[in-house]
Amino acid sequence: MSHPPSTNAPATLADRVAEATGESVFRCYQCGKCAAGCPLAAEMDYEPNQILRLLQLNLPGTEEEVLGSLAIWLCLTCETCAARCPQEVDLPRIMDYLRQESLQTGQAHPKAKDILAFHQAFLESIRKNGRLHEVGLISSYKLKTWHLLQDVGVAPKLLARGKLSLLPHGIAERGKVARIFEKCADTATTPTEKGAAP
Amino acid sequence: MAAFEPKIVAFVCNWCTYAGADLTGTSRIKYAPNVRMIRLPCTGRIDFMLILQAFGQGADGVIVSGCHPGDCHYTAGNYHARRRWILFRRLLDFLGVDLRRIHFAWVSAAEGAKWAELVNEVAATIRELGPYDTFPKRLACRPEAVEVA
Amino acid sequence: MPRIGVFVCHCGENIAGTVDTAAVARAAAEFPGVVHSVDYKYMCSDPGQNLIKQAIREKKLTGVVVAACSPRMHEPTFRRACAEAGLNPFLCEMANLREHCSWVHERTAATTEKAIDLVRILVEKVKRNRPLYPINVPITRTALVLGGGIAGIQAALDIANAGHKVILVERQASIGGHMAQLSETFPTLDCSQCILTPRMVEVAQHPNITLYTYSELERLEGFIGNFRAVIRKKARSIDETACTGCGACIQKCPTKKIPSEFNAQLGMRTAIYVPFPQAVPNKPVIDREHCVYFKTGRCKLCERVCPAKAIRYDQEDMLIEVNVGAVVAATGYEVKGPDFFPEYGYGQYKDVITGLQFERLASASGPTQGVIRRPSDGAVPQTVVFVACAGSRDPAKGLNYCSKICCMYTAKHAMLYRHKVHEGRAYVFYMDIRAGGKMYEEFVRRAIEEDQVNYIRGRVSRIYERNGKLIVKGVDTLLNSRPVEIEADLVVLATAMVPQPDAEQLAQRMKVSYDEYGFLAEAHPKLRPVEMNTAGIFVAGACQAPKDIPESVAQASGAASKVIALFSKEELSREPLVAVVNRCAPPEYSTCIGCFLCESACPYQAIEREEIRTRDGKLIKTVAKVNQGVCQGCGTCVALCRSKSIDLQGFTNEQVFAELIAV
Amino acid sequence: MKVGFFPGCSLEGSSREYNESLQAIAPALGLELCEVPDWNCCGATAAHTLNHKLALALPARILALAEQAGFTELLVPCSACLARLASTRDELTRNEALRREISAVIELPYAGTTRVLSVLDVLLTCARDGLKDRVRHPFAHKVACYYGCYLTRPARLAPCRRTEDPQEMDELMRAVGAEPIDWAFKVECCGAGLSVSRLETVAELSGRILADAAERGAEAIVVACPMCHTNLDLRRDAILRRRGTNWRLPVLYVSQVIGLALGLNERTLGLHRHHVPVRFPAAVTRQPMEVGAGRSASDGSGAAQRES
Repeated sequence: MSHPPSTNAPATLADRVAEATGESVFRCYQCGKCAAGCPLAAEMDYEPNQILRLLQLNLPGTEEEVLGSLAIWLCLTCETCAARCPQEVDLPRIMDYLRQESLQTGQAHPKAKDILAFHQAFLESIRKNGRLHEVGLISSYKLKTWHLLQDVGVAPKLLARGKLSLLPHGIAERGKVARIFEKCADTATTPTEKGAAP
Repeated sequence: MAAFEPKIVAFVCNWCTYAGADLTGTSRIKYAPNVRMIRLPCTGRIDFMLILQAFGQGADGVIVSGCHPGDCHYTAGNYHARRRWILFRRLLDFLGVDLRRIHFAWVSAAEGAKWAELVNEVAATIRELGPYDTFPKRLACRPEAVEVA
Repeated sequence: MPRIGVFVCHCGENIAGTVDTAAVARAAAEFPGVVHSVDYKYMCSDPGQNLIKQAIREKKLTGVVVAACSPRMHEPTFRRACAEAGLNPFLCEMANLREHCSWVHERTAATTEKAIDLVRILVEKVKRNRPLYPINVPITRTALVLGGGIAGIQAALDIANAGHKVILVERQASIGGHMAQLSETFPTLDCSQCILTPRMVEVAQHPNITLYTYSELERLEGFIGNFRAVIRKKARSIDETACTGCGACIQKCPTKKIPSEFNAQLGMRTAIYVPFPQAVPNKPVIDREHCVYFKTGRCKLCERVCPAKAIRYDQEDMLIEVNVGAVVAATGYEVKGPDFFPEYGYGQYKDVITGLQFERLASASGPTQGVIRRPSDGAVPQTVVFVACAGSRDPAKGLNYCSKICCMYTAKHAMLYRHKVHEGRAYVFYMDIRAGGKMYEEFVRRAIEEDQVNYIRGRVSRIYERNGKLIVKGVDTLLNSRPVEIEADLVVLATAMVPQPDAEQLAQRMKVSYDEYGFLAEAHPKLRPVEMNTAGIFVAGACQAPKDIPESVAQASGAASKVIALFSKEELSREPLVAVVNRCAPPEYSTCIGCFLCESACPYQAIEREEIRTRDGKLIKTVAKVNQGVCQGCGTCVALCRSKSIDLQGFTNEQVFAELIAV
Repeated sequence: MKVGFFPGCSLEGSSREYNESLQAIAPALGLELCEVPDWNCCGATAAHTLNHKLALALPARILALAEQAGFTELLVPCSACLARLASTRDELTRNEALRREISAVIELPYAGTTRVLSVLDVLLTCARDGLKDRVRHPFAHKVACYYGCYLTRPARLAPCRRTEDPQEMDELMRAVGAEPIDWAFKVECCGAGLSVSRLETVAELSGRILADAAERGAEAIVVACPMCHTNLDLRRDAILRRRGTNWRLPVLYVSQVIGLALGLNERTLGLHRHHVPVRFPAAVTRQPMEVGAGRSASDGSGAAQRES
């Protein structure tokens, strides 16, 4: 889907990023310092500076490349890039936005499903209990991803050391937290089946 | 002649717009003859009382044009003019002056064609607005005030 | 009563082809105050000019309007003609009937109407013109040059060679500046000291140059042609006339472990020292902060060994007052230190050094005699990483600009390293290679192609130390941002060029403008690159913006030629189109209310404060006064003045209002 | 000193020893920790990743509750929670319309008066207030102070000043007699939120941190973040498997180290809850401890570390 050149062309992904975050991708001059410091760069399909480059380039297909990339899901929001960027681009914030749009438009990378499933299980747990219930989280995550055997070693270790509660620590007004979820509800927390579902 | 032809006063700086208008001439680019130019060293010299006076003398429109930002012959005169204008236009608005009749522009010494376009555009706009009969005359000083002894 | 003459020019067919010039002359004759009005084929020709001169004499004209071409074309011509006929030239104005009328409109009644209007406007103006006289300012034909680096040296020599006196002030104990610290210079690789030191000696020996080293500008007052400067000559603790520069004191000084400024902290010096062997003057100075005697009251070894008895512990700073006609600021630059870079270790790694430090390592006169040895253990590094743009082009660190010389000196450093350590590996991390300059691009290509310097495009994210190696983390953005990690023995940061730390204070002392970084601001970025906004003050070298040696030298010669042109006359004469603050009879003296809005708006610092006092000295009021030597006539102050007390000669309120009334 | 306290979910669960040790040392330091009533989860990376509004609303509720309880300062020991709370406060302070919108979502008034403090802020105040004099058993070990991401970044909001080489925890460690080492991975990311979903990634990132600390002779790693602790301690087996090594250096919370120095017993400080046994070759074990505070033999065996 390329935009035909016209006087009022629809907002590009770079425009939408700027609108949502106040960050201009055009500040990036491609020095690569973000990629050089990024702990996950080696595992990314597009290094952080390349994500920005794709946004700058804006040719047919580049938006899909960005929103369908694995890189945006691997970003840990560790803020190293932002701390060192000479041009003061708040890349973690841009990544936040890209993840949201990727999810809303059902373009999330297939390999992001585990990460997504974990986040969704996490939020579900909070919605129900107000606070995180780790046992609930892990079991719900495992059901979502079918990674039933992963991490089996850890839970007993935690249990043995009195670190896992089998019952959730609910809060008194958990109804209030659930209401917050309702009010903030949008498509982001319930992604379309297309991309993220297993 | 029934058609209304507006009278436009242009305050221009000597170094950019006056020279730009000279270039319009040497390039033989034609434009509307409605404009009367007042040459000043710099737009920074423009006291906004002068604009009121122009209207008081029957001008239907005013152009203020100087160097582009950063190009001022005197470094920052155009910047001062612009800053004063921002403050002044609210006052003018309050006083009931029709702000559509005042045009700010940047015309450099190399922009002969731009000067012609500017004058034509402003002339067309003012022609549409009609004569400026409603200017509050009390805002300008009386001609006798500057009569030569 | 005004007696105005109007002279309408046909300019061949140029004006007369479109405008009915005869009708214009006839209409003008009817204007009040006009006593003479004619039209003629070519007003600028000799017969045309004679028409004007004749009319001035015969009709006793008090003002002239020439309705012809643009005043930008012939105003000087007609004003000269008027002057020759005895009329003050500033009583002559031009109406622009050609560029602004005949050439841009069709031949219609409206065009002739406009021409008549234009003449009327100028007639009304000229009726209010006053005779003006050129402003003459005497000139003290001595120049003050601030800074004894290559720019200051060049400016001083050029001015002195033109026969004018020069006072050269240098803050350090020797002239030479940063250029004296450099090893070889790009792109020719000739030895920096070899080409510089003869110039330094020439300065010292020049009969027209008075050199004050270990001195700084304390105060600057006055205006173009007439500055008064106060120079603080810091106590050297040496009688310079007695000292022979034998160096016995330096040999014996017990304090030997002071990091040498000249060697960029990589070597040591004594407390009594000359910065480097070829110093000019070759006379030592006592660093009182480190001297044992000044710290404890005991030692005086240098005094005992001095054969010339030249040591003066009780010497005090001296204030020297000089009168100068022009100032050249050539105060130079500094480089950021490694401690400016958190991600490169905050300066805690000894083997992360600046480009300037590398110059000292590579210099035959440096602490390692030109052998590249790393500071931590003195080993010859087998892998060296050069990091370009360290701090430059880095808004996050507050330095948005390009330091301009780093691309070239980094290529030079890598090249020198490869020449000296044949088996060594040199890497350069860069973002862009900016090699605009004669033989510059070729030089960089040589580093890459012949000397096999490995250029990697990407900015270094982090440097840390592990097992005696410096781990340099970057990426190659030309290879899909592939991570590149290099274990280096030495890292050289091409750190940003910044103004001297006290550049802003100096600028304030001279009342000149500076930019957000502290670089001095030239009067016009294109057309007046060596002048400053304050008339009579010029700028040269890297104190204005990062630049390399040839550019600094060219700018210094440019500044010198401006000074020489200024000094070519005994008096400075300039057009009187300047602002004036009105004066009136007591008890008002002036309508100026002393708000000094004009002072802050004036781009040239031409507004002064004048105290009006009674005969017995009682202060009546303080009013603004325009220094006519400094004012450039922009009129910004006039527009700002609340009490309408300041006016611009040639464009007075009265004149402009009159023009408007004639519209 | 009375200070508001937001423990956060981890301190109730997998990192409860962090909470236990903080509660244990608080009286000795003259701190009174007043828990925010009915607090909820801050939403952590999950909310942040999936829903920006939710990521503001959840921390805002906590801040609003703290405000309601009258706390001017709120101690947030988990640095991940700290980052969420601090950035929420920052964003809502700078955007009035958003503040009103979020206030409506959480159905609580929120003015932004409560400041959030990290554990380092609070403990350093105590340390500068004479903690040294109360040290009974100087923690005489080489420690690698590990700050991770959120104590130093983003610099505008973070409690530590020198972004690339923070010193606050080092200073605290020196105050209790420890010798902080100079190392290179103080502020590198451990993998944080990917702990469950991408274990191998975490093992790699945390492994590099562990390797540098071990190679430079650290006897322990000190942390102030439950996530860092989880990745370096609980995930130790995965790390060692990946790197094929056998590093045993324990990972302690900063509060546990202070507790030990103050002479508190190991069980009170929750040391027994660690996966990697807290054992040192000499000094600490020789010091007088309460009976039963020592670690069981099976806990401390190398075999335990290689389990699973």
